[in-house]
Amino acid sequence: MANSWKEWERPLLDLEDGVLKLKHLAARELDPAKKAALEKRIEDFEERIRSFIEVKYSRLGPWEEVLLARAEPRPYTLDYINQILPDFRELDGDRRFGADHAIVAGPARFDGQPVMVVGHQKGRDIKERAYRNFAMAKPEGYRKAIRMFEMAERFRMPVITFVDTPAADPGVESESRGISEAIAASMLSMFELTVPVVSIIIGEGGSGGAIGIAIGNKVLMMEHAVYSVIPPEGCAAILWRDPGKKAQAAAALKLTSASALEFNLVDEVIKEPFGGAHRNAVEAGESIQAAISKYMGELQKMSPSELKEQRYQRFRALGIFETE
Amino acid sequence: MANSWKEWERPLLDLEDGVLKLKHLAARELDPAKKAALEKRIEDFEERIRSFIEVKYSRLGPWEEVLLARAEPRPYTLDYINQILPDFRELDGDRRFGADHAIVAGPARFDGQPVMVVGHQKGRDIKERAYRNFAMAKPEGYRKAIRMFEMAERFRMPVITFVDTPAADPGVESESRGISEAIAASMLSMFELTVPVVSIIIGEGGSGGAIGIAIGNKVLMMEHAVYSVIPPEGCAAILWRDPGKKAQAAAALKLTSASALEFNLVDEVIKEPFGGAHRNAVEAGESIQAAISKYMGELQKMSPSELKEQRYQRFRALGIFETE
Amino acid sequence: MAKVMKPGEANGGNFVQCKGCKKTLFASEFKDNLFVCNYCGHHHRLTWRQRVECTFDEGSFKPLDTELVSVDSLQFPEYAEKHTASVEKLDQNDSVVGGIAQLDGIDVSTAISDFTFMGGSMGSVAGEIITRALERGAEQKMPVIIFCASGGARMQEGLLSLMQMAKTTAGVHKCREVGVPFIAVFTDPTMAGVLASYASIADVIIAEPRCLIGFAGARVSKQAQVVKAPDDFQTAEFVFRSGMLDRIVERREMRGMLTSLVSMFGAHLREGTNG
Amino acid sequence: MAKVMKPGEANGGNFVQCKGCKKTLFASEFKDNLFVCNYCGHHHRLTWRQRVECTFDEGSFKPLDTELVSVDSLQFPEYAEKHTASVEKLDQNDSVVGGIAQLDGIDVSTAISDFTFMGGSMGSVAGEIITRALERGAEQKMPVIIFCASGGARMQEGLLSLMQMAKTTAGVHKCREVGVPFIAVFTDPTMAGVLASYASIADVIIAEPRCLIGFAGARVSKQAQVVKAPDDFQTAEFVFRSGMLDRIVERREMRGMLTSLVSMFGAHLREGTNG
Ligand SMILES: [Zn+2]
Ligand SMILES: [Zn+2]
Repeated sequence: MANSWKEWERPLLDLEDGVLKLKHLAARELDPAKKAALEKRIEDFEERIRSFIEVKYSRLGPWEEVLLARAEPRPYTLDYINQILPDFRELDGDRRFGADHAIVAGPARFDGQPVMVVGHQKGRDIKERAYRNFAMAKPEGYRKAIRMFEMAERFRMPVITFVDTPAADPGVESESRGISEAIAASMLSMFELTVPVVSIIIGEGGSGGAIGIAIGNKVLMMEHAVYSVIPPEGCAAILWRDPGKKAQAAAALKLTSASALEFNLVDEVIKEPFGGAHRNAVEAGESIQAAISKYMGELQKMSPSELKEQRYQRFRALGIFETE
Repeated sequence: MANSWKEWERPLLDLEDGVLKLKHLAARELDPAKKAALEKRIEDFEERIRSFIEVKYSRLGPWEEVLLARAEPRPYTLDYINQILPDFRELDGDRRFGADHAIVAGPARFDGQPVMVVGHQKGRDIKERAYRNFAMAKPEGYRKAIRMFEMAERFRMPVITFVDTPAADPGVESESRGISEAIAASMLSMFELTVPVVSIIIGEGGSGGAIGIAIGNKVLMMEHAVYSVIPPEGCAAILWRDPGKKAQAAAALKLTSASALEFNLVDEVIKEPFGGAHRNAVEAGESIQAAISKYMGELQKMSPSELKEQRYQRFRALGIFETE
Repeated sequence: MAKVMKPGEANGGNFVQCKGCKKTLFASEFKDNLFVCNYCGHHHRLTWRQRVECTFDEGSFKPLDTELVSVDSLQFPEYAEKHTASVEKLDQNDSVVGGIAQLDGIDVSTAISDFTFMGGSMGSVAGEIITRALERGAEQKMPVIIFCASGGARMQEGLLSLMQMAKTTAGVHKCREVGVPFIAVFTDPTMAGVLASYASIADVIIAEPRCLIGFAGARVSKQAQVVKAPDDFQTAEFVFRSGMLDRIVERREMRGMLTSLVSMFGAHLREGTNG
Repeated sequence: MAKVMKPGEANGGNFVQCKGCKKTLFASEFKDNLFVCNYCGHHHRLTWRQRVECTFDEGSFKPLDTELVSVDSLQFPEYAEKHTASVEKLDQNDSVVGGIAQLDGIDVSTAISDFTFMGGSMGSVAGEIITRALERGAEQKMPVIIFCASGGARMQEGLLSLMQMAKTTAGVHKCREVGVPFIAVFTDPTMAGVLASYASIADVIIAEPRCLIGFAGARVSKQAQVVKAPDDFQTAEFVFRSGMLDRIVERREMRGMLTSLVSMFGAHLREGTNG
């Protein structure tokens, strides 16, 4: 069982690396025959890549979905913002304690219309990962989000949230500044909104840290994102006292987009490009844009009070139980 | 020029001390003649006290008012609460960072009706003074106050605030957690209230720290309280580069209750008992109770929107300028 | 062996051992003292039935929503067995019991979390009962009091239990909209998904002394930080200093405190009376 | 000698010395660079006229409320003389100038604080102009932008100036009620009574780099605490880290930032357009 996306995709990554090298060679090859041979080899490689992806991605288990959701080259919130939300002006500060770079937020334009954007932000290199605290927001992050939600309400702007966090920051400082209150208050402030809210789980939907900004009128989920009440490692540790049984735990937790859709916990799963969003960020962005467009269009036909009521009813209905 | 209330009242305090000792003696004296003589002396002393107070208190300058406002034995917020606001249940916490004991807050009953009370609290002994941070609230204190104002609004409770602070806490920690924002946000939340608010300056009305919780529909002021944009010491230091000229500064700043009333900045000055509130806390409490009763009675005839509008207009009108 | 009374054992004339100081206590005195040790003040965990007895006007509690039963939707390993065992052992359907009760004659909507039932964890049934208690308060204009005692969301219901955080928060939203006061009482322990949802956004939060209150398991959060945790990290006392609690109230004072609060904060709901 | 240009001097072909790095700069280049040093990036203080030129659509600014004049109600020592001297020297009535202007054609209500006039201090006139700017925005559905540059409340007007904190806050309240965005720009320095009132409760707060921002005089707050102040205490950078600012924006980017914000946040106010 692979422990990381890189490990799991290793043979595929090697092939893709090979293709790149061959293309480099082909570009500099002057002899037409040799060039043709190289191009034939490239075609072969690409065919192998295609079938490799087809096979590998048709057999994705829950644990592999976890690895994919966590994959470093996956598009992050700011990648989508840069692609589909022009005029983004990042704003910051909780007006209470600090700046939190695990969540980015600010106004932008979507389909030409002003919207408010809030999303977890992971870091791609070691330095940015530290700066972003691995997208684990502290209370400051959620309180900044609340401030943005309140502005969206006052200025009648639809809200788009991107969810991509392993968890809220669980440290001593987070606790002492009320991370629990911050998450709950953020959810509460989203329930109070009378503007349309679309939330998209784009990568890791990690527990309270995720749902803290995921109270949408519509909640969408990328095909290879995961959404879970507890990380599989933690679940395995509790259940079998063995964090190594994370694949079993991932299966038990039903954390895939397919399961979330099956239980009606998300409204739509956004199909990812062939081989995952990390293979074609632009196409992934376009799919997200299309999905947001569609749902924003629906939501904007509703009145402010209908929007609040629909959001309430949407979450109010979640849960499965029987009546004796 | 006296530097403290104790210094200024020294001769008077000595006389009062003398009376106490004589009374003690008289109580134990069995010989009727000697007892009568003692009682005569007590009467003489008390007469001297009365005339001493009459003279001294009729010639109060602004600086003496500052000393009186700061006098340690003056009744503090909790003294008034204990006397006139039964069922007080202290609540705490800003839900953000910490507990702040420079401000006390919670529901209580006034004239039988539930009200929300918020007030600065000084400490009487060294230990309590440290615990109360000399009634200099940090951001946490004002954010607790905001939470109480919001509850008062939701639960339709009139608000009573007691103002008694030298200033908001000016320390590095206060700044780093946004003391300015906290004060301004507290004022803003008071402007948003649609329930009656009565604020009473009971001792020191120190600058932003004071006005942060003093946005009442009616603002009352105890006779020997002061209310100022800057402490006289600070003003003297800026104006004459000599903090020692604090008496001149106190005069220049027009910080007495009489001046505040003259400029229409407070709605009523509550007369203090003979010799100051510290000589008869119960009578002072009764006067406050009567004043609050009167104004609450008036305010409760107004609709929620009228209350908000009246409070807005009250503060909107403050300021003196001419038109060219 | 250390043993805390179970429901119904209190009148058996047994002795019990305090979980705090390990001293032996007379069961009858212990019960009269509301299950608080009179040597060390340790507040022992209560079952929901004990909580009702310690808190509300005698005989005023009426359980509601007792017809709701859990479903093992995920077919989660060992869940059905564990759940069934708890149901049979404790004679209750799930970890939270909802209902209405009175405090000095004032009607309140309530829900009581019981740690003895699967660690008080919040799954679909618990979330539904809590949400209904909040909605009932909002609709019938009764103050809401919820007693929390929970390790957090119920892992065995997966994402469904995460959604209970949102659902119960939605319930609080309904109370806010109509000005119905919501008081949360944190008892040992109040953790994770329960703390990070409806519990922390109560209008007033009262905790029992020294109870455990935290977002992450203490192990996790101590690992996660360079900052040293204070000795009383994740206790009510620490959480109070952090500004998250209104008061720490001893159990013997709790009824009085709650009565006073619902009387004053709920006065505007009781038309024609003056509170 | 260090000297920052005064209005009208910029075209004289003089040299000026940077207040930051002390280097000598060509006045014309300095002006083209919006009075920012191109060696060290020091943002020099601006008069209100310079601020207007650096910010709004050319010729769009219309001053309002210029008829308001100060009254020495307290007969405060030296106040009348100081005030008169400033009025004569600077050809303006007080420390704040209000009006309406445009950003890329979008109408905004504005007020600009000028530190050169008695330290930008806020007395009755400044408070009235700021409040009117906020009210004008609220009534006419225009976004409000206020440039702060002030040592705080004007001591010489005593309690009347403290009341301006409340009055300007009331103005912000009016904007909030009707959903009119209010943007505050903190410039060097933004202090005390101004910071602790309308300025800190703006919807968006933008600061110029390295400007001084603080509640207490740095001396006071450093004395008052056992906690050591960081080296950049009370600078924009410190205040940003403390979560009180949305952004630190260089002067050359300021117009673009403000235009973008009023365009997006004010879109709902401009009926029939799409922002
Ligand atoms: Zn014990
Ligand atoms: Zn320079």
